Amino acid sequence: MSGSQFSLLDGDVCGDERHLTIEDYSSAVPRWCPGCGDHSALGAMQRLLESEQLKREKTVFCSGIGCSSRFPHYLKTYGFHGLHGRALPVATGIKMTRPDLNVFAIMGDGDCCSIGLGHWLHAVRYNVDMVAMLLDNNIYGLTKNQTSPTTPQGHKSNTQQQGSYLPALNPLSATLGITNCSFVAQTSDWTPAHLFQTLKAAFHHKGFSFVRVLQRCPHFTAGIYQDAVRHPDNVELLTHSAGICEPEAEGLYKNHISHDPSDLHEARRLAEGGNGKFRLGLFFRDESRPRYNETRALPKYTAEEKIEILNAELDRYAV
Amino acid sequence: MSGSQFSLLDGDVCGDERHLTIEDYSSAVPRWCPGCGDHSALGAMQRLLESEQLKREKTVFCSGIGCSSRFPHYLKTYGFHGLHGRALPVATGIKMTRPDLNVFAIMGDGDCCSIGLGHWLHAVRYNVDMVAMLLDNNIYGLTKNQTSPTTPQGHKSNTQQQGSYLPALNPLSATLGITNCSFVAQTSDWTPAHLFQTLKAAFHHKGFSFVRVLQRCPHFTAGIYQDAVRHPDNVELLTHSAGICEPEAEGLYKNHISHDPSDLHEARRLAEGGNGKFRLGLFFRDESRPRYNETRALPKYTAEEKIEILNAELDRYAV
Amino acid sequence: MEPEVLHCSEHTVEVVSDSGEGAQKCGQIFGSVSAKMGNGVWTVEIIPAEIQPPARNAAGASGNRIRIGTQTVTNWGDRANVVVAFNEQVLLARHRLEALAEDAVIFLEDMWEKHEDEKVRAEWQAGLEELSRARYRIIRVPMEEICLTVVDDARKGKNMFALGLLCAVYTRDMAKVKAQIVHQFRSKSDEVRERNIQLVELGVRWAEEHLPFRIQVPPTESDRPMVVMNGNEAVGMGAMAAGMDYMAMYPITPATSVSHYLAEAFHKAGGVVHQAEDEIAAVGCAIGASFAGKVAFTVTSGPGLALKTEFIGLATMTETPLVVVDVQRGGPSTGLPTKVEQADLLAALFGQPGDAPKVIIAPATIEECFHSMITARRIAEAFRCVVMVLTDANLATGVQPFPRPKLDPRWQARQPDQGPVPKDTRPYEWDARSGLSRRFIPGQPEGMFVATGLSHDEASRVSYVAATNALGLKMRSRKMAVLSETLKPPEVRGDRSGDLLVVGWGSTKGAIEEAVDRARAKGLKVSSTHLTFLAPMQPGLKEIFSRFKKVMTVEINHSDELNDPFVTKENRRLSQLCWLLRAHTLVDVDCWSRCFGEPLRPDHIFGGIERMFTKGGQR
Amino acid sequence: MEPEVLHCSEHTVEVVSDSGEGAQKCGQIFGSVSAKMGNGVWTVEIIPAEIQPPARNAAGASGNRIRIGTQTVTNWGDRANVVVAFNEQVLLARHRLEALAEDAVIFLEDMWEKHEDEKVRAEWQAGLEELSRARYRIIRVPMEEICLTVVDDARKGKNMFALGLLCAVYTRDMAKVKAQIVHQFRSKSDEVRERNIQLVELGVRWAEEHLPFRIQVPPTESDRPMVVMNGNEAVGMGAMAAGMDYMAMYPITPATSVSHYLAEAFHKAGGVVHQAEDEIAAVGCAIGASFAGKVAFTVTSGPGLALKTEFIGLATMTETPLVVVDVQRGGPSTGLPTKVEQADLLAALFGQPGDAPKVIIAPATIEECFHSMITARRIAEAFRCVVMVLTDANLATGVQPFPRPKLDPRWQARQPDQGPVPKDTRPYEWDARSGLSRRFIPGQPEGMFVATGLSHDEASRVSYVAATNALGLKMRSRKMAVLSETLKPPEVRGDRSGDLLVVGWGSTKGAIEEAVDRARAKGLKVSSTHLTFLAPMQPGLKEIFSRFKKVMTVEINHSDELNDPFVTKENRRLSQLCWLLRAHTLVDVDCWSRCFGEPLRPDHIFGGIERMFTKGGQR
Ligand SMILES: Cc1ncc(C[n+]2csc(CCOP(=O)(O)OP(=O)(O)O)c2C)c(N)n1
Ligand SMILES: Cc1ncc(C[n+]2csc(CCOP(=O)(O)OP(=O)(O)O)c2C)c(N)n1
Ligand code: SF4
Ligand code: SF4
Ligand SMILES: [Mg+2]
Ligand SMILES: [Mg+2]
Repeated sequence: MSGSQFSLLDGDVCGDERHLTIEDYSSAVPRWCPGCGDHSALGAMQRLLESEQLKREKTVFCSGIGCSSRFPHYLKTYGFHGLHGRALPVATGIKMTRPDLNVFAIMGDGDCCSIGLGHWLHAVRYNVDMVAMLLDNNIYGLTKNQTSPTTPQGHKSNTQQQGSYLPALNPLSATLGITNCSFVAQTSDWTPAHLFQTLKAAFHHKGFSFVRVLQRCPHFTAGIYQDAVRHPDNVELLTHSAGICEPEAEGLYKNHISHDPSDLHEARRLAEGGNGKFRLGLFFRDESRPRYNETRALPKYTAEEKIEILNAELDRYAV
Repeated sequence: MSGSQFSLLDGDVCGDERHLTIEDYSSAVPRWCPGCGDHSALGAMQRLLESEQLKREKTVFCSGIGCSSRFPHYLKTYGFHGLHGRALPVATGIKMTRPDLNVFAIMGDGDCCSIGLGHWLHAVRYNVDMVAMLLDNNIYGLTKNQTSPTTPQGHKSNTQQQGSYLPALNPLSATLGITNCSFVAQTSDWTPAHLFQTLKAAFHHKGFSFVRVLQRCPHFTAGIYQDAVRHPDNVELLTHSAGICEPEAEGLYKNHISHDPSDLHEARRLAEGGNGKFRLGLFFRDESRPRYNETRALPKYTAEEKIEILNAELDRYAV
Repeated sequence: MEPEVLHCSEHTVEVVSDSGEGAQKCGQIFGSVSAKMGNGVWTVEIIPAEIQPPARNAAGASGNRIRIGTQTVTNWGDRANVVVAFNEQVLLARHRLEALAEDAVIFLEDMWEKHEDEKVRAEWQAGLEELSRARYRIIRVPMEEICLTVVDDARKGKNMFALGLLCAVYTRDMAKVKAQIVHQFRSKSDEVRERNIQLVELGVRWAEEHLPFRIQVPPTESDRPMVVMNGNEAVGMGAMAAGMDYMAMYPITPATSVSHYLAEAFHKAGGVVHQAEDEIAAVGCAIGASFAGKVAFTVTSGPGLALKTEFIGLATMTETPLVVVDVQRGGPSTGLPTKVEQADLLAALFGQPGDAPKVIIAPATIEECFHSMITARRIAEAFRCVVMVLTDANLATGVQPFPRPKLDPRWQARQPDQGPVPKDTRPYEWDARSGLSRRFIPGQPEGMFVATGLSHDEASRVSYVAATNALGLKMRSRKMAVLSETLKPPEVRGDRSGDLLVVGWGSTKGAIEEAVDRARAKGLKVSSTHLTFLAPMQPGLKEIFSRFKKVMTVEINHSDELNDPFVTKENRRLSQLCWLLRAHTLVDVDCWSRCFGEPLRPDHIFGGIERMFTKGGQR
Repeated sequence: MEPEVLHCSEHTVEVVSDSGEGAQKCGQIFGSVSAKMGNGVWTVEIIPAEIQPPARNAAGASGNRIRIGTQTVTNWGDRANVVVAFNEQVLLARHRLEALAEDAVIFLEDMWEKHEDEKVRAEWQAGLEELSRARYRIIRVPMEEICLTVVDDARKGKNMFALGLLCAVYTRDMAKVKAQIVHQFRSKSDEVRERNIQLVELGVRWAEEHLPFRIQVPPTESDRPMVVMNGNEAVGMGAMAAGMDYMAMYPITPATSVSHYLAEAFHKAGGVVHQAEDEIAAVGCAIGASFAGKVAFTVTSGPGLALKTEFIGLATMTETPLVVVDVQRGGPSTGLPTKVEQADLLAALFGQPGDAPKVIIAPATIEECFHSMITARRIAEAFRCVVMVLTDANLATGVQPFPRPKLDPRWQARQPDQGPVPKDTRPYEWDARSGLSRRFIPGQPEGMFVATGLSHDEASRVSYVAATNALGLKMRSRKMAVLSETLKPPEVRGDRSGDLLVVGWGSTKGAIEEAVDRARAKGLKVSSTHLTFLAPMQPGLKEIFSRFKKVMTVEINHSDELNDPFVTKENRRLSQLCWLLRAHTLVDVDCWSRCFGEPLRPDHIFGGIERMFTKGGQR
């Protein structure tokens, strides 16, 4: 997503002129548990804002409801902390009418994959230019420990006390199943450099960029990603010149899979996993997909021009 | 879906004993336009009921709102003609509590793929034992000609008068992207024998069987399937001993693709299409997937037994 | 012999056919031509239940009622005086609904009498038998036969023949008729247009040759420019006149045609109709667009309104301007999708869990549909609140001429402010008296804030502090008090005091006023008043009510009847406005309501008024 | 020296800590033990705003208020008499909320005074300064220091120490305390249980060595068996007692714990908690299950209720029995998720577009939470309708003992009828007087029909016929009249006539009655009444109201204040029950409401009552 070339609206002369630091992008002190992966995601996002020097007043973070959805409150940009599951419609309305804004949507796994599933997959289809980040801790955090669609089968929660009944939904496969999908990546909170690079690639992608972040929740799902955190062997990194290149992760994780992100079928195969390993990297990217916001951009008329057009319209109904 | 092995509830002694004919399964005269593909789907469904001799009182058809959702009214079974987009939650509630019933859900493409997308893909995941039929005419019929997610790009409608902005959603790919998906098939209204065989396979599948029917709507999307109807060359038939075998279609359509329905990756590749051809047949089947309704079946206690259990429960809270 | 000429100040015409035979087009053109000639006109669609109901079926009656008058016509009237029916079954449907005047003149296609299908012949026989019990003047017309001289499929031609027939009966200006045909069929071929004109001429000729009478409803001369359209078009046009250019919706009858209209009009005037994946997304997108600087709107009907409930609460809580148009249809649930009802008032007002104050406006005419959008936009923006505009299926599809609005640039929303926010102002810096606050718009430097549906303070920080929560509730509520201070009491039509005051809202205005006029003509001391603002209420109601011995509302929604089993004065469930007015004024307001899936007729309302007098009402 | 013994008939205790320090567990055990000793008890959770708020933060105060008495305790009281606080910041939070009695005894951890962090020391200093302006009796307790003699991390031990301290002060039965600890930590290791008991003993010892006083709140002897639980558990248990075994839900605070409880209990008793993908699916599944023969239920709170709006209308229209429990929280929108409010009444009643009559019950106590589920199931099934049960966050998390219900097999739903439907009966064969009809259940031979949300006739055929639509509306409405005939007028507490009648609903009952008792003790002529049925209304209200000079409601929801700017008697927005009662009785009912995200306190209500007298009220 690169919003700078649009400038629909005038008057932004007195925005951020000086170089902005991470602090300039920071707002309230985050209220997540110690060790929560959301801290890391926030850090990477602040680095992105700083490295891209995004104008704070031209940037909007939308979210739903959940621990993760507190995200916008910790950034000194515009934000819309809306309804559980409904970050994306709001973000879509913003971007459709204000292509000059940088739009981000932050969601939890209950938020995005359970109640918000319809909006999520439709947003993938609309391919409106924004970054959508799924903070996936495999559980309902804010409401205290209920099963989410991404909860591993057998994992016990307050609502499924005998263990989750179904295998976890794979958000990557689901996204890749949607026609007009244009950007799908996976990263983790414990690889902050890779997380940052992934967000950067997502931001520069023109279209709807879906980034799933494997996010640790020490409070309720401690241990779920432990295998990957402790044993780099359990991670496979997708690497490719057209993918996400991040030396730190490439050094740490020895299992590399060279994957051309333009190959949808292979992306689907890789997304499926199957060997119990966690795969990080860019699964799919296609900038040639139509972007709904562009095909539908608003022309700009003055009030007087509008009245002229409307009078012509009224003529059609004149008696 | 084969419900006969369950018999949760007593008292069904005086159900249908004699052989039932198509007429026995028919109710009101359908009110669809002449030439509407829904007629053919209804005919195939009646044939299924007849050939399986399903007890009418043990069979429930659920639907949403749309031309297609009038379906239950034309069958002499129980039915629930509910809300637009919400056939599946109702069907799920029925099957979870009454595994002895044969449950069918009938949906239109707006119904299933637009407003109902969330329920649809969650239902795929739950894998509750029922048959879900999507009557896909690529348009909103009942509300008179608005774009649906499956409307081909460029096709004009009342709401997208310059032509649909986005490529059509592929319901097969979307379904196949969902973890725990267990049965995906495609057939058409103009191949009634194949349609019947597909419904039959779907009915006998244990789990959530998703059947997409390419359905003609002469009123609003006349011509959309014309290439396939007129030129059998434009159709490719998936054939396999484990798939849907239907000699009539196999005779008519010369393009056969042998496809093992247990191969998910290949199923996804085939679902994608890409050469402008319509593919009919069984894309995927896996009966080994967990079925939510079974893991969650209700035990049966008498009122007295319940009271005993509840008294023990109250003891825990006794002062 | 010169035909006899009947002079009337108003007349009601119906054209009814099987669905697909084009009676609606015939009625529309007849109505438009009449409007263009200077007649008052009110058109109501007669809509069948199914897309394609079976032929010759009462439930499938499709067509139009057109009421024309010398003066302005404000409602669809009582019973039709002249009917053109393409078969006896659709005619029976109207007959059974008591839609036809005792002495109605009926032009009836008679090909069915000698139809090859015995069943059809029998139906015709039985039908005419049933009709013969009334005192209609039935004139048989061999429409099929005549049309077949010009077209192959008479089902595609009868409507134009019927149009010709009616135009001859009412001596319409044939040049205008032809011009209108050319306009209506502008996307069709020349050949089609010519054939249609030919068919019209056949109709005219048949009338000239066979009919010993003509009906004169003289138009009023006027040089005030007029426009003629239906309510959904007026809503769309009003939105454009208000400068609104983002509408997010999901199709639902009878609201959808607003989006059909705007999809076309926005293409010229600049704007987007976003057909979202569902109603929830639609209102969510509209809220996003409003947050980003627009005053966006969404258009829906009952079931869709239900789905928007949660987001409307969020717009209220975040004080994001939003206009929601609800084109009311029959309920509850899926109900009667194509039919009129006024039963969403309480849901609009009270639908949100928690206290969610909002503004509700109900236009009474098609002209008001236009203007209400301008008012709605302005209030939504100035008060940072949700404005609901309640129209209904009657307004949506009804067609009526009204004075052409003089478009004013000040009606238009301004481009969102992108200048920096003054130092140290906060995004909910509520004026302590009025609760009003300045709106911050993304792009404004120094304005960065996070809108939230959680309880929040003036800086939009989430706050669980008791006093902050109470303050937010108070400030959002206060805005309604402020708005109410700017409203005027409703006007009373008729004497300012009397025995009975009839109170209405929405599309029933014309019918109520006609009924009240009739009652007054009969010497009853009745007046009426009509409410435009339902929330906040217009001032002065209690005072107005106090001048009348009785007050009753007339509404198209359900109310229990007092003499029904189990129903008592205490447990009786009342009509929706009635209920509100009782709480608001403590006056023992009664109600008369009918929920028949059709607009109210003046004569029925008149009956309700009379009953109030004869039985001493239901107090 | 023997400690001084203070004798009290009731006393209120608070334990507050940072979130995660276990004050709630301490309070719960103290409450349970007190209940088991025969004291009246009412427990309310003090819930922080975030899952993990920062340490030593006023907004993070977490804990419990426990009010115990010799007699039954019906509400959380006014101000706390005794407080145990783990740091001065959480104590300040309570102080600033005016939650503490003027002469409260406060046990305060004092490790902060000498904390290594200078900032902490400064905060402590400033905090104690602020507190010193009040007249509390602050007793410093080196909790950390003492606990560290037993545990490594005192944050995990202080709560048990505090429990010991309190148990000593109130001379609780130590055998019961130990038994309760064993029960509470049954899933933990022996070691944990023993260590906790050790910590409790340390607390007891410290009290014995340092405190010159004891507080006696003597229990009442009773051999009536009692149970003690919170309202969400009571709802779950009531549902099981009613034979309901299918609950579909989506997590939402403060309703979720019903599902946590039932997920465990159904595992033993047979039943399913289905966590659906969203609230819409949840209610849809419940309706499906009910259609298939159950009386299923769903449990939610404000935002979830909003999402269920459309489906609730469908259940009404198809006459599918359904029980919806709404655990009210602060609104509008996401509002105050963990806090109490009573502002969903009008949304519950009027949320659906179209006329959707339904039944609304509001339990006032935890015991009523249990029994209301039995009533709800029975009504939903007998009347084929939706029954809404409105509880709230106060009931949900409050703990109170009540007489152990004697379970009755007749409370249980029967297995659905699977015998054939009698010949020629129809699925909506409405009794013409009562609107009641026989329910057909899939599996019943000859009963095949298609339920539909469209207007339908007695055979459930879709019908757009005017009279059919009107009949359906009438019959669905009639059922409410029938039900209302079976209801009894509410009881008046206090004199049957007087100067003021206070009307309440839901969880405020105990607090209102205590306030009214106080007012009567001061000579004011006040009585109170409490409504259980909000729709249909209980009979006799108008008559009861007529015996009092003034009537006012007391509610936890927003109402405008008359002396606020712009607010007039005419435009004032009133509390929700107040509004209903005015329309229902035409009596000029006034309201006193507070929306502070906490239960009402008797002293505040008393203030509201007094004001009504001194200012002549706001009539
Ligand atoms: C309509 C609605 N339903 C339910 C809720 C309650 N709720 C808040 S957050 C949440 C889920 C949180 O889980 P997730 O989305 O995974 O985010 P996390 O807290 O794990 O970051 C739920 C169910 C709500 N606020 N609104
Ligand atoms: C909540 C809600 N939104 C919208 C509608 C209006 N509506 C009825 S059917 C329909 C779509 C019909 O299209 P589809 O699902 O494809 O079915 P078809 O008529 O083509 O068979 C819509 C939008 C409704 N009834 N309820
Ligand atoms: S509960 Fe989990 S997701 Fe929420 S803040 Fe704590 S660690 Fe993070
Ligand atoms: S409009 Fe289309 S889908 Fe609907 S009945 Fe007619 S042909 Fe069938
Ligand atoms: Mg989560
Ligand atoms: Mg369709």
